[in-house]
Amino acid sequence: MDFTFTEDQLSLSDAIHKFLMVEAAPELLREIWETESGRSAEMRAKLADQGLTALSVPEAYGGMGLGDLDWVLIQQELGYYAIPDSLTATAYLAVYLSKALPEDSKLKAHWLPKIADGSARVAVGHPINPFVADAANASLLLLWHADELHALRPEEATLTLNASIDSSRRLYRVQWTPSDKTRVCGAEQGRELWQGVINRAGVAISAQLLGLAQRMLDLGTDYAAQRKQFGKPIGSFQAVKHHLADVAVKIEFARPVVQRAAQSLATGHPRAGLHVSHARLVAGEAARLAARKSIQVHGAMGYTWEADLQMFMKRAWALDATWGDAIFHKARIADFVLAEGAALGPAETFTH
Amino acid sequence: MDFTFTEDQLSLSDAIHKFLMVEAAPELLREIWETESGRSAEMRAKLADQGLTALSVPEAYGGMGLGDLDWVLIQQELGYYAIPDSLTATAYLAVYLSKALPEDSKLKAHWLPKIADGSARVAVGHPINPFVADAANASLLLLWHADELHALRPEEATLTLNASIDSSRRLYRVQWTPSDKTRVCGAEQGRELWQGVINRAGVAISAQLLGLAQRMLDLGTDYAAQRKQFGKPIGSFQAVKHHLADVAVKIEFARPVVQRAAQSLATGHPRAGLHVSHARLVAGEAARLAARKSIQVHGAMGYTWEADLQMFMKRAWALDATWGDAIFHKARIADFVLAEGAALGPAETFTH
Amino acid sequence: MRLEYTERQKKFRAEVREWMTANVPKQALSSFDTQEGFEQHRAWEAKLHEGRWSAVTWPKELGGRSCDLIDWLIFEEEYWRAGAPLRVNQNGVFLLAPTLMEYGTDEQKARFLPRMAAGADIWAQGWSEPGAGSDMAAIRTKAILTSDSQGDHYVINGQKTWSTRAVYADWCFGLFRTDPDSSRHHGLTFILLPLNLPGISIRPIKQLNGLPGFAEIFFDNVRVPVANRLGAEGQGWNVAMATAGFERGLMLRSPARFQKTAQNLVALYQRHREHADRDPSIRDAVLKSWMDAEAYALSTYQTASRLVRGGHIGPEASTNKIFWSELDLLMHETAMRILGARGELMPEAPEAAESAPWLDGFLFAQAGPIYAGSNEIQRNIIAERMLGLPRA
Amino acid sequence: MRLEYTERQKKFRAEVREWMTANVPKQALSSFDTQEGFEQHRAWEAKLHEGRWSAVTWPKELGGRSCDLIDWLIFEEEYWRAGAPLRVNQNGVFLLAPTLMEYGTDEQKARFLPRMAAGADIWAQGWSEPGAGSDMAAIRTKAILTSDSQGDHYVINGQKTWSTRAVYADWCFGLFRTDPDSSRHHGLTFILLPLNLPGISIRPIKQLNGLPGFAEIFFDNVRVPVANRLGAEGQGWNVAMATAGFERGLMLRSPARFQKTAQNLVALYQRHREHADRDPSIRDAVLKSWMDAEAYALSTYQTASRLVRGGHIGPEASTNKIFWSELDLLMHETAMRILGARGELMPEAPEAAESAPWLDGFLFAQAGPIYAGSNEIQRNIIAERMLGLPRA
Repeated sequence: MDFTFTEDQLSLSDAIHKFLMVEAAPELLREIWETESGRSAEMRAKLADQGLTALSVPEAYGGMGLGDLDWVLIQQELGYYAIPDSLTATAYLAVYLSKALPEDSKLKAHWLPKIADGSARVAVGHPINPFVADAANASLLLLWHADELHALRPEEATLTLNASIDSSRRLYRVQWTPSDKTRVCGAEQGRELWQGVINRAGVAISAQLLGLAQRMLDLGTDYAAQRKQFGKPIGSFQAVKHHLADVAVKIEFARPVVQRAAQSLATGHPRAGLHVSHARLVAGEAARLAARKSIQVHGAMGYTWEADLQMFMKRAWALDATWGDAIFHKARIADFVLAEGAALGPAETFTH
Repeated sequence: MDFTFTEDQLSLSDAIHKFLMVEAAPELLREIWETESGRSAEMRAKLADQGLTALSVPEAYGGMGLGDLDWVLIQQELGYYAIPDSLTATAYLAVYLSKALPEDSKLKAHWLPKIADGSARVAVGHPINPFVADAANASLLLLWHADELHALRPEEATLTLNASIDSSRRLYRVQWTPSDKTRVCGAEQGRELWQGVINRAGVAISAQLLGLAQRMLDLGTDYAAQRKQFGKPIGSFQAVKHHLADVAVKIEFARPVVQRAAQSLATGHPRAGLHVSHARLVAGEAARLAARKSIQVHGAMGYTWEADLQMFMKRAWALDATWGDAIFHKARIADFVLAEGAALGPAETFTH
Repeated sequence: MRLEYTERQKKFRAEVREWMTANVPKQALSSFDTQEGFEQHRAWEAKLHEGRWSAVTWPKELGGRSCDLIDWLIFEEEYWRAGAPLRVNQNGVFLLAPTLMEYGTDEQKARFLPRMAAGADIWAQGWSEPGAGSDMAAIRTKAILTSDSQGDHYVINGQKTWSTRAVYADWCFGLFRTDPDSSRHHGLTFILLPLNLPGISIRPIKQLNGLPGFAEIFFDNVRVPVANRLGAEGQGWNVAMATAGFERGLMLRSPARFQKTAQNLVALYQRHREHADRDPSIRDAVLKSWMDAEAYALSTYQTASRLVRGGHIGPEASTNKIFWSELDLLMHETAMRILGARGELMPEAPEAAESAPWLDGFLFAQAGPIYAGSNEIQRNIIAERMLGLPRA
Repeated sequence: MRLEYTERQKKFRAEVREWMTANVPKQALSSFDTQEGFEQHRAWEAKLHEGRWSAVTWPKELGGRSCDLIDWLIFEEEYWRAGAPLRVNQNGVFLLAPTLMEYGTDEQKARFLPRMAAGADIWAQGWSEPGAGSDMAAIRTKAILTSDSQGDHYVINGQKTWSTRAVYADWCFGLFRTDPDSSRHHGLTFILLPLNLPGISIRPIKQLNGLPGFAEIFFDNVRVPVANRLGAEGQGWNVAMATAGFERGLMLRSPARFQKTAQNLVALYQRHREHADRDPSIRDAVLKSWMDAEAYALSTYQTASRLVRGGHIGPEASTNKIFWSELDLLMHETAMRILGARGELMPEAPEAAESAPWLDGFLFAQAGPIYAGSNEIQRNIIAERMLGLPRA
């Protein structure tokens, strides 16, 4: 029993943190949000340079062969900096799907190296989401159909933009016709694979929400320490302090839940789905509270487009409802807790 | 449209407020709580002197002939002073039941004058409550059976004490055998009567909870203004101020709901039951919040038997669950709001 | 107590309902934070004025109907029930006008009120400054009384911010420091001025939704005739407090608005009930929303009844602000939770028809606990003035 | 990261489980706030000691098992799983002992720890004073170092209050002002003393449930040998802070306790589900209770893992106190809501079997956000020390 990360894991995420602090300043985010695609080739190249596109691609395909647990710390950083890139869908979800395919799969041989070197963008679509993020901008679409996995080029589908308040993603309604040509994997294997995608997306989102919550807390804290009213920093007023302390409490108790969910995926824990839903709920709550309290501390400034806070709030609100909204995840909790003979109570936290 | 009380109504409740301030000090409550019956003949005599036992007894039977709306202000005062007396069951609920009986009813002729002059105590039992409060101490029991109304003497039933944390009421499990002799009114009339009792008990409890909430707020405020920590009154700390301000907000918005429910009963509004359940929920919430915040402001002192606060908290917690707990009342709200074609929205607040 | 409407009140309601049914635009107007939408809303104000509905609580001779507060509540209920547009001249009709009626000269009333009622002048407010938000007494923008050949006038220099409607509005009212040696609440004067004066420049501030709902106003030697002063020189704080009282208290937020939202929320929940019921907190929040909107209406009717009988609003008005702003957040957050992954769609998205009004309301609800005196300030007021706790 | 137990840990768990199954009293003990219950609990401590379970984290030579924190968590899980009694010597074993081990002399350790482990000495704490609650540095009770023919000793005068367990306990530890000219955190000394010394009088304080869970201790020229001082003269604040840190942080509240309550709450809900589901907020609170208890366990395992690897607890320990105290309130409030009209029954009521433990826990939960540093103080600590916001 050891609930700590390795030195390697910590120093990788620390390096990414420091890198993004320089390379993903809010001014740059604003610029990328304003572009038509919402994507930046420069940003993508830098992420690839850092090895992030290759993180979980097997070494045989030019990657680093790391896993779910490595990703979770990275995802916290991607959230903290609200990185506008389809990195998670491409380098985490699509890689997870591709890895499961047979060694002779063309998809695997063709795309994994391109993902690893940063040259491919993949969009992943499942009916749990009404829209597919960044479909128009993708080199490849991996889509669900009747539990099967299909692969096609964006040009083979009809894409209708449905703009989001979170400009770091472009959402599309995707209409397409499944065929033998597009099918990559049948329903039997696909069923489990898609569950794996939902859960991995869930952990990635939870970790990003944690990072976003921390960022909004930091923005609120900085603002409160500087902004003066009635002759002193508003951060010296107890009401402001307690608003921010409440956020810190939420984050503190969401973090281990999220990190455990990642480990459950990494080890194939039979209750991984439960752990992911728990993570989604607490991380979402932390992010929503951080948004609410941070805007409150910012006062009218927080309600503007000019304050950086707005980008992080919008990203948090939007992200929290994708790959299963809170209702979906609450229902998964209920299904477990209220089942007859559920393994509840002390001594059951780490049982199988 | 006029949502105000008359001068007469206000000055009566004001007089009762001033009277109880002198006659129902916390030290006296403690003494009465310690007695075996939990009742005081002196207290009862004083309440009768003030006309409270006669309040809604018809003038023909020696009473004042007042109604539901007059009671609601009085009930707030009874709550504020946590009066340990079966006044509500006797002088409000039992009177309501008796008044509905035919003019030649023995019950009516015999008991209404005794209620008016303060010499009778009546306990009222309905299966919505598992226990009957103050049954052993009553001169008369009015009990539900299959929607009928039955009247009997306590000696005709087997009473088992189930002590409550709220020592201002003594609860009994009542076992008895209904018979033609005990039946006072059949199911047809009884059904509506018992609904009327539940709703009147509901308004009385709501108003008492409002009074209790206000008392707990006042106790917390007084304590916070006097108690010093870190060299100043704790009431000057923003966290303490905001705790108490939150209670004030809850009370402020519960009061009109409770008072409207009383008026709906007085005028026989077809949605009176809905209004009562709304009142129960908001008044219960105000009282529970007041208890929580007041004990928090009191610090360790609030956790003691010595601080007066405990009596008001216990009374509030207990009362809030009688004559239908919050679950029962929430369900009545849901039945209305979620019904097809429900009259919701602006312009419907005072429709029928 | 009588919780039924009189025959006169019922007739009044019927009259409002009839007019609204006939006149409320079938198509929603564009946001008044766009130039196009602003003019649409100005036209709607003129239309309201034609029907004598633009300022029902004003005296008849000023274009109103001398409605008492109960009538006003009835009017608002019918207004929201009909789905009529937001009021672009709220700053003028609801906030400035009562102050003008109390402190204005006859000339000022005649000059400003009729045009305000007709939508000819739309008003912005100018309270806050960069260093004076919640702490409004920290105002520094100077208006120095000067005499020259053109008569007495103020010369204004400085900056206002968070000025709602100022991007497109015609006039602005606000507090200015006329005694440069004064501090805090002293030496302030209430001044009205057109926003097209030389020396004024306006920088729109974009809100969360990307539209410029407020602005910074820069004053560079702006000359304003002394006739534009409301109330006495140096008495601005008292004059303004009357307005702020209206803003905090009863007038700003009629219950009908929240009851309409609660009703819409119930309908949204019913449409998505199968999904939503998998998380029991949704249903509970829907029920609470209806109950709280109803409680807010009851409280407002009770306060209005008291005022009609000659009562006054005290510090308990601060409880209103807290209650409605938290209710508004609850309702919009609940709606967003029901909408799930569709909630994030921008109004222009093809599939946003159901969700876009909720997203817009959700963003706006974020401002509720902040503006018109933050909820922290309101809680201080409740604790100190209503409960009597000591100041820090 | 490895979230599975080692074989050794599994064997340890099995050993605890076996012993608890064999030894946990079938019948619940009386409350340790009664004389009878106190002695029952003392006997239980002795029994635990026999099995070498009374202080598993202590070194083996002192009667412990040198368990690390993970073992301790396993022990606690099995302890609560088995429904074993509350620990009457918690003040001693969990709060004082770590401080004694760090600051005590060898003589002191030998003198106090074995008797503590055996339940021979039950300890009370003496932090608060009438004017020093949340503001502990305001302590005024004096302990003046004096020399006479019987050697060096302190003469103590003053009063302690909120001293938990003091009504029946044998010993007490606390902070006293040894430098009468000092103020605040300076000039305080940590002293251990038996409660039967001449000059000590104890006034029980009844709690909400009517039992004397704490007491006032009055000191009238009480002589305490200087050998009873823990740490250096005047260094009491630092010594005490170590203890307070344990109290606030990891040690006071093991997650197993809350997980057991959450499990019981789910069972209570299941028994009353038909009624409870009419109010959807109940079900939601039940689910949240389980999730939060689980989150608290995960957080504790993570902290324990970090400490096992040599890490330290910082101001984030203040988040623990807030989290578990609010969770405990939520769970007990929810249970009371489910129990409805039966919730109010006193333990002695014939029909109180199901509800009485919940009422008792509900009353106790009220103290959670107050004691061991109120939650307001904890939020200040988080804001100032964890987030770095300026002090008022």
